[in-house]
Amino acid sequence: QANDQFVSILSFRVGPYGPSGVGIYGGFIDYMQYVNMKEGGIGGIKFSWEECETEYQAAKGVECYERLKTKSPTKGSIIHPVSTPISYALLEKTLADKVPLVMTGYGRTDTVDGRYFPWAFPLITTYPMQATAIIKYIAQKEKGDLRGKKITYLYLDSAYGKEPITYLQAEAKVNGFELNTVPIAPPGNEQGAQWQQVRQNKADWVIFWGFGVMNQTALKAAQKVGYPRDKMIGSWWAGSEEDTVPAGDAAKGYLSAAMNVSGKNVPLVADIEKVVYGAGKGNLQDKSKIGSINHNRGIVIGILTAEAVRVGQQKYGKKVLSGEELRWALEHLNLSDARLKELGATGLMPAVKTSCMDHEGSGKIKIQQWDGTKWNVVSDWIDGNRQLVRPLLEESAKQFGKEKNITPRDCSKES
Amino acid sequence: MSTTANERKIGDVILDLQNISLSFGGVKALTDISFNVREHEIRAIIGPNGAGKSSMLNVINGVYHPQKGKISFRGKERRSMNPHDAASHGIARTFQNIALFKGMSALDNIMTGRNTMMKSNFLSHAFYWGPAQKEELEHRRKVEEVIDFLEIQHIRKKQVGRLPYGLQKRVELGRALAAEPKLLLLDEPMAGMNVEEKQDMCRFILDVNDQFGTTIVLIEHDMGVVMDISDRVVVLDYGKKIGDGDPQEVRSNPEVIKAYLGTQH
Amino acid sequence: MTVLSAIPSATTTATAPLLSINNIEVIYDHVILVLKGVSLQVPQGKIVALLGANGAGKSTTLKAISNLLRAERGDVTKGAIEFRGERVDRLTPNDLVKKGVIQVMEGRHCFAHLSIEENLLTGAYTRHLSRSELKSNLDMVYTYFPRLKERRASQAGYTSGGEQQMTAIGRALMAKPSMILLDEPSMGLAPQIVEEIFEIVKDLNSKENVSFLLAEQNTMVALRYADFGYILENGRVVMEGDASDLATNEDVKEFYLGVSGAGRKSFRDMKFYRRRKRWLA
Amino acid sequence: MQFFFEVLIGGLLSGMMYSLVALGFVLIYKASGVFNFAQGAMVYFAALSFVGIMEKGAPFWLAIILTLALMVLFGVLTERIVLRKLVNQPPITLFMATIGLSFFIEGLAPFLWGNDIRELKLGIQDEPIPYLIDNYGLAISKFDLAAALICGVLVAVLALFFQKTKIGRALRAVADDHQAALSIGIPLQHIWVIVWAVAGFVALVAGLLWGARNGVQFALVSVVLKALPVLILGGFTSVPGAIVGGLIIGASEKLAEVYIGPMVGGGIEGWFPYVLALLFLLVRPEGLFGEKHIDRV
Amino acid sequence: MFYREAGQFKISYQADQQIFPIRQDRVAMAVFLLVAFVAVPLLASPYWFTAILIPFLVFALAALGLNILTGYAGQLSLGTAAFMAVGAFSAYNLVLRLPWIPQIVSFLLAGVAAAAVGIAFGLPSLRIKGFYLAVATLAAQFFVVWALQKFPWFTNNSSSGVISAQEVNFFGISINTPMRNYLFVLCVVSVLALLAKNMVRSNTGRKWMAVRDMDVAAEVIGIPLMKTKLLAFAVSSFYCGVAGALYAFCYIGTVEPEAFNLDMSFRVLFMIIIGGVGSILGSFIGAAFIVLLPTLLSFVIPPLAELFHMSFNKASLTYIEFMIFGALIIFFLIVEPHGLARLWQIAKEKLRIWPFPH
Ligand SMILES: Nc1ncnc2c1ncn2[C@@H]1O[C@H](COP(=O)(O)OP(=O)(O)OP(=O)(O)O)[C@@H](O)[C@H]1O
Ligand SMILES: Nc1ncnc2c1ncn2[C@@H]1O[C@H](COP(=O)(O)OP(=O)(O)OP(=O)(O)O)[C@@H](O)[C@H]1O
Ligand SMILES: [Mg+2]
Ligand SMILES: [Mg+2]
Repeated sequence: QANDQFVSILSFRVGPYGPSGVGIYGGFIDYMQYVNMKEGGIGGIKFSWEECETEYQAAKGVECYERLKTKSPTKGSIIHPVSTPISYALLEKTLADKVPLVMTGYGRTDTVDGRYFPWAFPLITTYPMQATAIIKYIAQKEKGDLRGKKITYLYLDSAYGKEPITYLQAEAKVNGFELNTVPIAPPGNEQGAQWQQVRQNKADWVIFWGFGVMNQTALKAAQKVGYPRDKMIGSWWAGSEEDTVPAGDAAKGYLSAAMNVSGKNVPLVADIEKVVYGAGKGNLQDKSKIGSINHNRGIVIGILTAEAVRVGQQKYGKKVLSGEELRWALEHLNLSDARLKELGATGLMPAVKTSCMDHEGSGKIKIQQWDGTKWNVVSDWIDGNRQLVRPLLEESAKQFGKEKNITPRDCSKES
Repeated sequence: MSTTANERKIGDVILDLQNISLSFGGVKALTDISFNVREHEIRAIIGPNGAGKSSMLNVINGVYHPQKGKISFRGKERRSMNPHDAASHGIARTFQNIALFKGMSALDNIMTGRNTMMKSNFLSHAFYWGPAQKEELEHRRKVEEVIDFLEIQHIRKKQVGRLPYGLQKRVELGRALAAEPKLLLLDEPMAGMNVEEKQDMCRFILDVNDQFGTTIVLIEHDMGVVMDISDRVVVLDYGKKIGDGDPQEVRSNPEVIKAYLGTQH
Repeated sequence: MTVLSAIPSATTTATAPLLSINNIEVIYDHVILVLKGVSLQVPQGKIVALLGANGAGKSTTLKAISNLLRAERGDVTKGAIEFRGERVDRLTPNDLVKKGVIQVMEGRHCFAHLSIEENLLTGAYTRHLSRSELKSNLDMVYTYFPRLKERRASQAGYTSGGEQQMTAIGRALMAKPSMILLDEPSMGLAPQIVEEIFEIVKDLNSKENVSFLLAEQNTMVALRYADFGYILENGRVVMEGDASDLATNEDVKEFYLGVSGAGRKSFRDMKFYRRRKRWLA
Repeated sequence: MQFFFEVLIGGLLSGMMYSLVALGFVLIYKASGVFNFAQGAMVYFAALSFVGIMEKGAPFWLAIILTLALMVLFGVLTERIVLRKLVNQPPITLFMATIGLSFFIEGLAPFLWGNDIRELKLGIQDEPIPYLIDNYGLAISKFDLAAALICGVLVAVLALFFQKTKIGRALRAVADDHQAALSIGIPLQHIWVIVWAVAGFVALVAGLLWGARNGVQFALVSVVLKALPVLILGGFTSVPGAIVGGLIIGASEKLAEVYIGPMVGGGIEGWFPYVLALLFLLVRPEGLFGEKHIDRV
Repeated sequence: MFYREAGQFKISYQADQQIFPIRQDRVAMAVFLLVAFVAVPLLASPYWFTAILIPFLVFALAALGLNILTGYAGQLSLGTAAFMAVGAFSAYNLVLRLPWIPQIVSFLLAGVAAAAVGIAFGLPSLRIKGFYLAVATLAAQFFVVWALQKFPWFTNNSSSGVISAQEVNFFGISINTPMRNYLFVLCVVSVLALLAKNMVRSNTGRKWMAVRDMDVAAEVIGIPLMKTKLLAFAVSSFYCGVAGALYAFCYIGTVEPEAFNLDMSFRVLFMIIIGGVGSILGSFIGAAFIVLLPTLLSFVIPPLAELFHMSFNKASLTYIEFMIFGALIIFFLIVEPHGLARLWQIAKEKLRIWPFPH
């Protein structure tokens, strides 16, 4: 153990969100397993890990974090809560413990500003970038002209759902489309009224920020009022097989954003199936989930983690890396397309290049469409509207700094 | 004749009920009933089951509000009482089907009897400050007197819900006495007691009556008791008053015999 | 303990007792010992009175027989209870009712939200009766308690104490039991009704040959109607014998009938608190 | 205006779906005076078992039968292991016991059948009825109508059962006073088994319909939140109350969401039903049809 | 034999009115406090502080609050989490906007704010009883959380609607280590627990219990129902409010309104029922049971499974933990329907008469 790179895994495999958790953590663990088996770890340092069930709840997350923290001198190396509440709860604790906190497509978004949040990394992309990217996609479909169009933003009435509104409204101003926002009370297992509203104000497009049971319900409800699914674009938390399969035919044609694509045609995924599952060391019980959106997302998380270790080792030598060292590495990631090709992950995820100023590193998404059996990519990588998003985020980061009287780092001095 | 002995201390009217009528939906519980209670006297209400006796008490201390009639207690005339006033003006009572606070100890139950006299507020209780504590202890002392008086020391700390029926009745009486009432309403205080216990109970009632000069209104089905200890008796039947007067008159009133007493024994 | 006459079981050696309890011990909540070895018999077709002060354990004894004890977290830890010669201590209350043993609980226990009539009807639950039979049974009860007939439609919760007591008794009669455990039937009833109740008891006893075990505080009346009597003092039987003998026993007269040598004393003239001298048992 | 009706009808229909869940509560409350916290878990368990059995290759009807058997078994065990031991205990205690029960089921169900979200096809298609959409522009789905119908029938049957049979009367007696019920020989054991079995059946129906609507998954547990206000408004003890309550809640919550929602930023469906129910209670403390609470001295 | 009050005669009512009339209890309590305040800080690890002890204490306080309302005053409430939320967010805003107030004071004020809300939602209790009353508090539950989300002022316009609590500062000492957090929470909880005990053993408490056991009778002996019930709501919500503040400031650190959802309300309710309705001690035992048992199970079950060579995957193990948890709840209820605290009492009874069976 002592000479392993130990990773704490705060996983949620039970409860309402469990089904997606199974895939995500399956992928994450599969990839670490893969690295260990394929090349005997990184620089001779193997990954080791332990799981702790959080049920997606902040309190349990804290308990797990504290529990696993003591298991290794690295205090768990890099934490991926994959749960907004938990990531918030851990924001300060990880800071205090000097453990990097990585949030791929969830959690606190203004952490992209590394000056105020040295230890937090919302890698790949964030909700505002996603939302604006979706607008871009719609614009493409509408021949670049959104003027007079009606877009309804249908969202889970919670922190997660509310965040994009500001940015969408800004977009609406710029592009001159009409934005209706319709909240859905959690848990969202009842959406009759909302969809009747959608139908009522004849929306050209629906941007759908759902989570959990809300997703199947929405698809069914859309069908109930006969709203065309191919005019409905979900967020990446509403865009996995777990969301569409249970909805049956109702999901046909439904669009969603994706920070990673599905399928086994990505060489890496195929190889993982061959190597890891071939050796019976796979983490998924239901092999049909291999290459699913969530599984692949887990693999992406794995790639990010492993890559951080590699970068770190290049600087600090082949040893078990401490939190500080990993933090530095995460700030100097460079998963260029070339690098992704080496990893066999071409097209699986966008290229990621982080820096002190930019803890996000990409901000790109693809749009995919459900054909009743699988997700098909229907767009190239679309970049979010950085000019619009970035200032707002920095503003909010600044405010946080004031509340906590943090003096921002001067990134020009960072090496 | 012991009643004459009592005549002396009996004062003037303290409670006066005029033409009380009470009905529940169809049921006429009380129809046009008038009678009064004099200071210091022991006033019995008797009558067959369902005659309206308990309802009468409920009217006196404001649990029920009669549709018609007036109640004047210690000079003040009202359309109807309300329980809180009744209590604060010194009317205490016991209930037919025991209404103790089952979850609490006998001691606490009796202590609640004095709540109207306790002034300190919850904050001082929280800190258990001098005054609050002193108050607690004072009242505890008074309550202990009641406990000794009723001879229930041994069950002081017992949860009343588990006490045998008879003792519960006694605790309930204690709760009423603790309030140091002017007027004490007793609804079948001796139900479910054997003779010996009834004798004790009578003793308590009589002592309360002449030691503290408490006026007592008593509902009881045991004629022996009623005839022996009460000064005047009202007889109700089907919500109507069919007799009123001292035990002898009532006992010899044919209507009463027909409606209630049945064969003498 | 003082035995005044041959104990009932002896007198009825011919017919084995209908119900017999052999020194049972009852504990509540695993700690509170209430019955310390009580034994008694109810011969077939007899009326047995169970006398004793508050807290003596009368109700507990009855509940032990009808197995309602467990519902109060009480338990029979020693001894045996036999009905018609077979152990019944492990049966469910409803089995016992089916066997013909029913208890009228102390303190009425009517179903507050059911009307008086519905209360009575539930009494017949264990019997499978046709409408007409039910009707006739109801009428039987109503003839016993005319007052109930008047109030038949009103919710039991809103009826007077006595009315509820009658309902409770009537409800039990509806089950047509062969043995009734009556706990303080006279409580809260007007004198005539008390007489009536006991007349009914006598009636059922002689006509339908129903046996009774009644816990009663109104000793005077109880002993007048009972064949045998047991006297309970905090959890022990301290005296037993033919009712007539008990009625004439000096102690009983003094403590339970309130009559001492000089005939009945007025309640007013008890100048001192009388302390019962305890039977040692 | 036409939109108003659409919302109204939509609301009434979802209201029926709520009633369906509420019904399960009413049954058990009537029979033992206890609020069955496990009802939601039972709905989840029933639906999940059903699809689980289907996946094992059983045909639809067989699956129904087997699941039903399972629910009955569950009822029996509950009575044996839990209720029997808690006769005559304060309601709050029984309530807690049902909580323990729901924890158990929430573990058991996925332990047996896995935690994946399943699709459940009842073969009633869930699209706007063309006729209505064409002629009146009303988007109303066949599925909802069917669900409402089923629910209506169920309620009618149960209501009769409670009013007419002697078991019905016995149940009300039990709810009033366990000990007295025992004393006159009402067999609590059997009665509770029956009731829990029936409640299990209702849970199954609810589970199937809700499952077909939202997919069979853990979140089914939370349909309870929709049922609670219905229950309270209709009265814990009234079967018809469940329906009426459901209709009122369903319709008003939808209308409120559409017409009041926008003014206060929407998402009021979460609390509105409760506030509404509360207002009703202030007028009728036992809900519309609930039995009056008797406290008399 | 050893646990006897034999020979301990009370010569004054004062002595008899103490919290722990029996000497052995007093000693035990003293030892217990000593351990809590001295031994634990010396021995426990950060994990114990952050993951076990602090949550236990925070929830114990909340349970205490609910127990005052439900256990003593007999008003069933499912809005606990809402009142905690009010406490948490009031504390946050007080500290944020009125920094000059000593933080401990802001916490108490937060409690007061919660009390105010409590009273508002307590008003229906004058008409509504039992499970029906639960709806009033449920309305509070959903409405408060919704309002906190809807009006950005509460969260100081944070785009995500999540607040991150300021560092606690106790008269100059900054509470920034787990151990300090623990001690701080422990102090608050012990003091409030003592106050609660005093209230319930004095006239206030008796009034509450009277209303609980039979409100008609209570009214007849002159207890003002309205005042008594509302007071119960106020005090209870105050405790919950403070608990909420501690939850945000000393436990999780950053909270969103959603964190105070219905589940939490129920959890607290479980605590008091399992621990003992109407018992201060029960609140603590219950909190321990509900907070610690799942954690404990998650420690012991996997190794056990190993032991018996049962290869369950992670999820299944968690499910097994669920089942065992549920089963245990039922088990303890059957053993003692009135909660673990009652069980403890009976144990003492037995101890008293030991070695005799009864
Ligand atoms: N709250 C109520 N609602 C409806 N009817 C009531 C109510 N209270 C009393 N009654 C009816 O009024 C009549 C008188 O009741 P009450 O309790 O006064 O009789 P009582 O004289 O006390 O009889 P008992 O000697 O049996 O106690 C009864 O018929 C009873 O049914
Ligand atoms: N549920 C219980 N838990 C604990 N103790 C109990 C319980 N029920 C009764 N007891 C105790 O058992 C003893 C006998 O009670 P029981 O009711 O049998 O007396 P009783 O002879 O019926 O008195 P009464 O004539 O007043 O009804 C009493 O001391 C009482 O405190
Ligand atoms: Mg009466
Ligand atoms: Mg008794």
